[in-house]
Amino acid sequence: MTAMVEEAVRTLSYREAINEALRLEMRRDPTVILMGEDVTGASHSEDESHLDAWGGVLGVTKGLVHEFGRQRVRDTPITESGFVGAGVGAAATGLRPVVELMFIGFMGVCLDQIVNQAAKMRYMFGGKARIPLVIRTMIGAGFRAAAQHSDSIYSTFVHFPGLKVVAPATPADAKGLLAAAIRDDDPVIFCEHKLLYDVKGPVPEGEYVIPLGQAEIKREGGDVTIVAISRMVLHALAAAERLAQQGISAEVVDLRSLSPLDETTVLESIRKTGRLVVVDEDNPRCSVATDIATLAATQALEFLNAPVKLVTPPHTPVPFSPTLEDAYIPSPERIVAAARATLG
Amino acid sequence: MTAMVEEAVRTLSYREAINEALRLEMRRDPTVILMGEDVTGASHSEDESHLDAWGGVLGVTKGLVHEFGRQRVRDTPITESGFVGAGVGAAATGLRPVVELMFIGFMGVCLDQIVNQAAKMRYMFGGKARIPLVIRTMIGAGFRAAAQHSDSIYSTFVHFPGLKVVAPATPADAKGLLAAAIRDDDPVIFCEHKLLYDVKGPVPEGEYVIPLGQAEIKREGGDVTIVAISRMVLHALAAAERLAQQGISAEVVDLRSLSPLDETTVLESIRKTGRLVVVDEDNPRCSVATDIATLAATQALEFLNAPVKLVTPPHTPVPFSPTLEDAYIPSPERIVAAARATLG
Amino acid sequence: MEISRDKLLWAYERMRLIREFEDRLHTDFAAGKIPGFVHLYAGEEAVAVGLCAHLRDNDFITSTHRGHGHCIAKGVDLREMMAEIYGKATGACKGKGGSMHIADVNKGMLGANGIVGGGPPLACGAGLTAKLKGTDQVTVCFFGDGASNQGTTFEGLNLAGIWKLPVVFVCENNGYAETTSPQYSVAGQDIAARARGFGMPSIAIDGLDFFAVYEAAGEAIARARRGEGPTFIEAQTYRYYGHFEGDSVRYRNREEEEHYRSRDCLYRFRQTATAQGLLTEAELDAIDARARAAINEASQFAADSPMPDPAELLTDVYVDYPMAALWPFQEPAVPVYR
Amino acid sequence: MEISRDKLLWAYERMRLIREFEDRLHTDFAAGKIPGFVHLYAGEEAVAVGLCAHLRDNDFITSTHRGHGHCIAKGVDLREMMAEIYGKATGACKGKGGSMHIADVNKGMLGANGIVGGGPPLACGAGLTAKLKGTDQVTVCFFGDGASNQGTTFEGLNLAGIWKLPVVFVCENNGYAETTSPQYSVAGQDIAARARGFGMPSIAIDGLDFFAVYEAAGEAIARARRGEGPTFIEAQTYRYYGHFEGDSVRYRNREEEEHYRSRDCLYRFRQTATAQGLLTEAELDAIDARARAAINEASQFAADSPMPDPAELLTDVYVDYPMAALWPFQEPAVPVYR
Ligand SMILES: Cc1ncc(C[n+]2csc(CCOP(=O)(O)OP(=O)(O)O)c2C)c(N)n1
Ligand SMILES: Cc1ncc(C[n+]2csc(CCOP(=O)(O)OP(=O)(O)O)c2C)c(N)n1
Ligand SMILES: [Mg+2]
Ligand SMILES: [Mg+2]
Repeated sequence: MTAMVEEAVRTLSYREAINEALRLEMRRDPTVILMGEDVTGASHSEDESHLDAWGGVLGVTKGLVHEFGRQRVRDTPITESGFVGAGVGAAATGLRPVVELMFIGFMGVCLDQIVNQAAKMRYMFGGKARIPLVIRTMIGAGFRAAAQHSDSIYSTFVHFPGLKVVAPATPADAKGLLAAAIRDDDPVIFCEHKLLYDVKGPVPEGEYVIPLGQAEIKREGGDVTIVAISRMVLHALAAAERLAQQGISAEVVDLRSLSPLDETTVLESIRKTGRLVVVDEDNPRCSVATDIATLAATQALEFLNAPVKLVTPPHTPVPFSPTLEDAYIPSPERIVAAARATLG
Repeated sequence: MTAMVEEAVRTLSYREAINEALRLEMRRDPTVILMGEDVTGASHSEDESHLDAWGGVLGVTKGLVHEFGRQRVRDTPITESGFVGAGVGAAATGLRPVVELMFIGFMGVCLDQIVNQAAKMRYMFGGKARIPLVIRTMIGAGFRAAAQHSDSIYSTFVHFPGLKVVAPATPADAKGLLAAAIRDDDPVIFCEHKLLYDVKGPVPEGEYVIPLGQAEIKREGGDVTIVAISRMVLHALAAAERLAQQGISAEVVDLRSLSPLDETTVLESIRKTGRLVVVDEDNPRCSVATDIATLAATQALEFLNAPVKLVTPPHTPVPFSPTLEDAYIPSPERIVAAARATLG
Repeated sequence: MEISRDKLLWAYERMRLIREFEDRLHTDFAAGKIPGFVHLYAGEEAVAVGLCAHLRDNDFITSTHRGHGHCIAKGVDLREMMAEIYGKATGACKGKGGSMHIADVNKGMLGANGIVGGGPPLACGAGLTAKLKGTDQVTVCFFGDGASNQGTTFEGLNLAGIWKLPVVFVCENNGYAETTSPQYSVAGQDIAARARGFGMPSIAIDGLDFFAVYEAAGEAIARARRGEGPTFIEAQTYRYYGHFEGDSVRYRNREEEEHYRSRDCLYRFRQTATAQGLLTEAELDAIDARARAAINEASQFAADSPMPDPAELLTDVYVDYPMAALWPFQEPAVPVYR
Repeated sequence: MEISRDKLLWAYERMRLIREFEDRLHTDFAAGKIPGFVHLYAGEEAVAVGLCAHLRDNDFITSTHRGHGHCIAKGVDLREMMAEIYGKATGACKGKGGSMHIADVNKGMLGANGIVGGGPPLACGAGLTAKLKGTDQVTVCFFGDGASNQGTTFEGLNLAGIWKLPVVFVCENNGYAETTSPQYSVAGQDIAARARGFGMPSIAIDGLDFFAVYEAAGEAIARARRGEGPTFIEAQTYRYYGHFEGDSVRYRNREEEEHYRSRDCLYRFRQTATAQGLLTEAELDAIDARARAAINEASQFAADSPMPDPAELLTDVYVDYPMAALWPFQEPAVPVYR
């Protein structure tokens, strides 16, 4: 754990932590604006009681319009290419837009503006552009929201040079990383796990910034390294707890930043424990999980005492039915089994 | 080499081989149709001399309209979501559309119809749909076409369950795999490397089908396994030739099918040689290259005698200037160096 | 437009079934019995039924996240629908799709769709199939006022226009996309007029009036069947419940809701049909009772059905794919269910 | 609309520079000196120049794959442009972008764009910046007849409409998208009319007539500057060369080409300006000579410039990113150039 997290004095939910980061950054910098579908709600209405009718589909941006008004907290039509692209254009010309792409599974209706415009402009223009854009988006299964609203697919963004990708697991990380993302001069995809919104944790007051690109060891251990992302960090910690009861000391590395990747922290842990389990809720092929396994295979091979284990969902869409979805999501049990398997 | 390739009696270019596969499949099955921008050309004109004015931007579909007419070889407006989605809808209702997405880098303007509709329909519908759709698309750098027209990004499609992805390296494979893709009842992304169009090779006459999901050992060897994709197979073969002169026997595995992946062939080769180099022209993060390295780390670790080596482009967009682009593309030299490095 | 007694009875029954179905889900959701996002169609029944009244079994429809009404109007099995929404193995999609993805391709129902604007391109594809096969099948593409702003919708209009596809576009303008009114989101504020720019006939109609919908739909579908190309219908309607279940609906007023409820499509149908002596109160009451019983039965069927076997997780992804590749990088290949 | 002598001289010079620039590239491409896809703007000069004549340095434009004319009209340095197209280190984008991605954000030129329809959303963003910062900056969004069918274009029109953004949409209808005519691809066949459906003023003009463009542009840009929202202009024009260099142009007839060449925008400008006594032949001839010299000089500059250092491959991807992560999974971290 970092010293800063330990200093925390109060508890917020992940949702509240994100809301707080948005509020503080908007106060700090008048060029920060928010855009997305129903981020306030009822923008057509002059009836006061309708103001902030939603504050985001799951309430994350609630209250901000009262402080910053409808110009800066801006509802959009359902036209993701249009408003995500407008975010890119606004970022290129002097604003710092935070655009909400409601679910990451909607990337398909606006991907070009993200991967061909935002991500490539600086390079194509020989360094003569800055795109300080943040795209907030929900990831994750477990909401019984079926195949088109449950993807994690951040790997797709990680694949594209020019983007940064962040996926916090705790309220404190959510606050600190979102502040960093907003202040960053590159486009950042900020992935919020919808099943974490109600999870609480200590969050520092006031301005709090966690540099992008730093993994965090969420639990130290010496027998096996478990690298995890977003909600899977909680499953990894639960698994580590059970492993501890079985006399196995697992180290849990929370990647936090998927691009850039903190290779050093991951490699140091692998070199220490000699065993690697990767837990990722995203689709298994061409994923951050395979990146981590590749790090081990290319740069820590001689330290590995056992085959690497991946704990991921299957190569299937996310199913709707609770029994299927529960079997889909990597469970603490599967993590325990994988960790034990690396110990022979 | 497969026996079938050896039987070949004539030489075609990769472009001609693809054209022949399309022609034969369209003859064989009247439900096969082609759609895309300027796949014939000048569809507004009744002037005979304008017919087939282009036959595709690089001439791949040239001539087909003469045999099959403008209903089945259909020019589209520039509206990729519209016509790719129409391909999905047509596939779900009884046609076998072959849709051309001119460059894979245009996926961003139509990804939803591919990954959220075509790829997921069968699963979401509990198996009650078949989507026999082929999307032909151009990949690859080296054409001096800059960042938005030079992507390889097939990894993005591999990432999505429900899609199959194919990337042939030779004219014969192009013909055989395209025929298989068209006959397949699942959506298949067929990746054509634009720098291969003029490369010639033996191609069997008549109907010729290579099952999807089978890698091919393009050169046998015992010291190191080089896994490569599409044009990189040619670079790998060139490297193997040089390595042979240096007394190193390299085995070159052409994946051909990226999803499903032929794990068996890859693993057998790794287990035989104990050394692995992966050559991929796609972006390095979350890629097929990391999948192959992961295969080794998870299922052949005890056979590995040296760290796995990846030979990929950097994590940058594709640059325009020839000097930069040449430095970008994995070269035979880099493959040789990587293979030698695995031998210590 | 002429309408037979049988068709009238059918239409009223379908509308009533939809209403009962949705009301039941509303109650069940509130009771915590249904997981996920559930978008109810109650209030909009006249649109789906007025359109589908002209469709044959082998005609196609594309739908939206708010798809139950379209399914019922097109003849998808009620029990399978209910079971699907409950995530049961007996569901229309074996429990894999849920409320937002109910489909029955054999019935020409090409799927509810979780992606706003996902349907129009698909509808063009179904239209293309009919055109190239030389059949007279028609495709009806349902979508919302919110979806009318999505680029894919415009692309669909354009494709159908230039290729003269047998597609009828039906914009269900229920006044809201989540909380957002088309007054805010639609530049020009006239959805039907925008479609006219694509060179197709386009009208705005009272979507609460079954007879108005039936008439406009009849013309549009006949035109499509004759091979004369697409038509656009903006059906002005209203949804009674929130955007999805759980929505506290803080973006509209009680008066507005009451205004629309007082023009309820079922009520008006009854008024018109009985006033004109087309149907009797008794006949309609009998349908109401039958509908209620059908929904009870569907509900019971869903409740009694088993959950899917976890092994079903790995089926139906592809027609053909190596089993081991469905859970890659695992040793043994498929760790949990095999 | 009033136009000053200075503006007239400026406009003619810009148009001539574009023509000379493009003609030079045409020759150089044929000689094998230029790599890649090169789309020439020759023939369409009056559109870019007629619009940009009203723009200030801090106004914005978005452009297309056929972007040289827009760049020159907006004041991007000719030498840097030429060097960029040759892939030289001294290029506007250090050789990383090439013809399809020339940009100069400091000049308000937000980039040529390899994606058809890529520009309209970006233009809305630039418009939003101006609106929220309270400046009177205007953004002009250029795109083609082909792009007018892309969903992103419609989405841009809608956003600009509802938010009253200071954006002028300019559809350069040059009769073709590659080989495809809007007669085939545009449902309704009236691009300007489609835009009207989004509630904005929209006109079709003769894009070969500089004065017509100048006038329409002046009104539209003034309207945007006053905060009254977007305008749509369909400028009917023609491209002289193929879609890209190397295109054998088998999809149109010689007569058609000659018809348009006989209405050449530079020629007509000359006619009008001298007939009305606004400028003299001598003045115009001097500009022609100066333009030719400027292009010669730019060309020489490009020829003399060095290619980029291969190490440049790894710069300008991000403002800030760990160097080792730019070539991941390598040991040593960056194998070739470090
Ligand atoms: C591409 C996409 N963007 C956003 C959403 C989230 N969303 C679901 S329904 C909805 C509103 C749709 O409004 P409308 O089209 O009017 O249909 P209605 O809900 O009123 O029936 C939104 C924004 C989505 N599912 N897909
Ligand atoms: C999204 C996308 N689809 C297709 C292409 C290929 N393409 C490049 S230019 C072009 C034609 C564009 O036509 P138009 O918009 O009329 O512009 P013009 O070339 O006539 O200036 C096409 C199809 C592309 N670059 N991007
Ligand atoms: Mg609505
Ligand atoms: Mg054009």
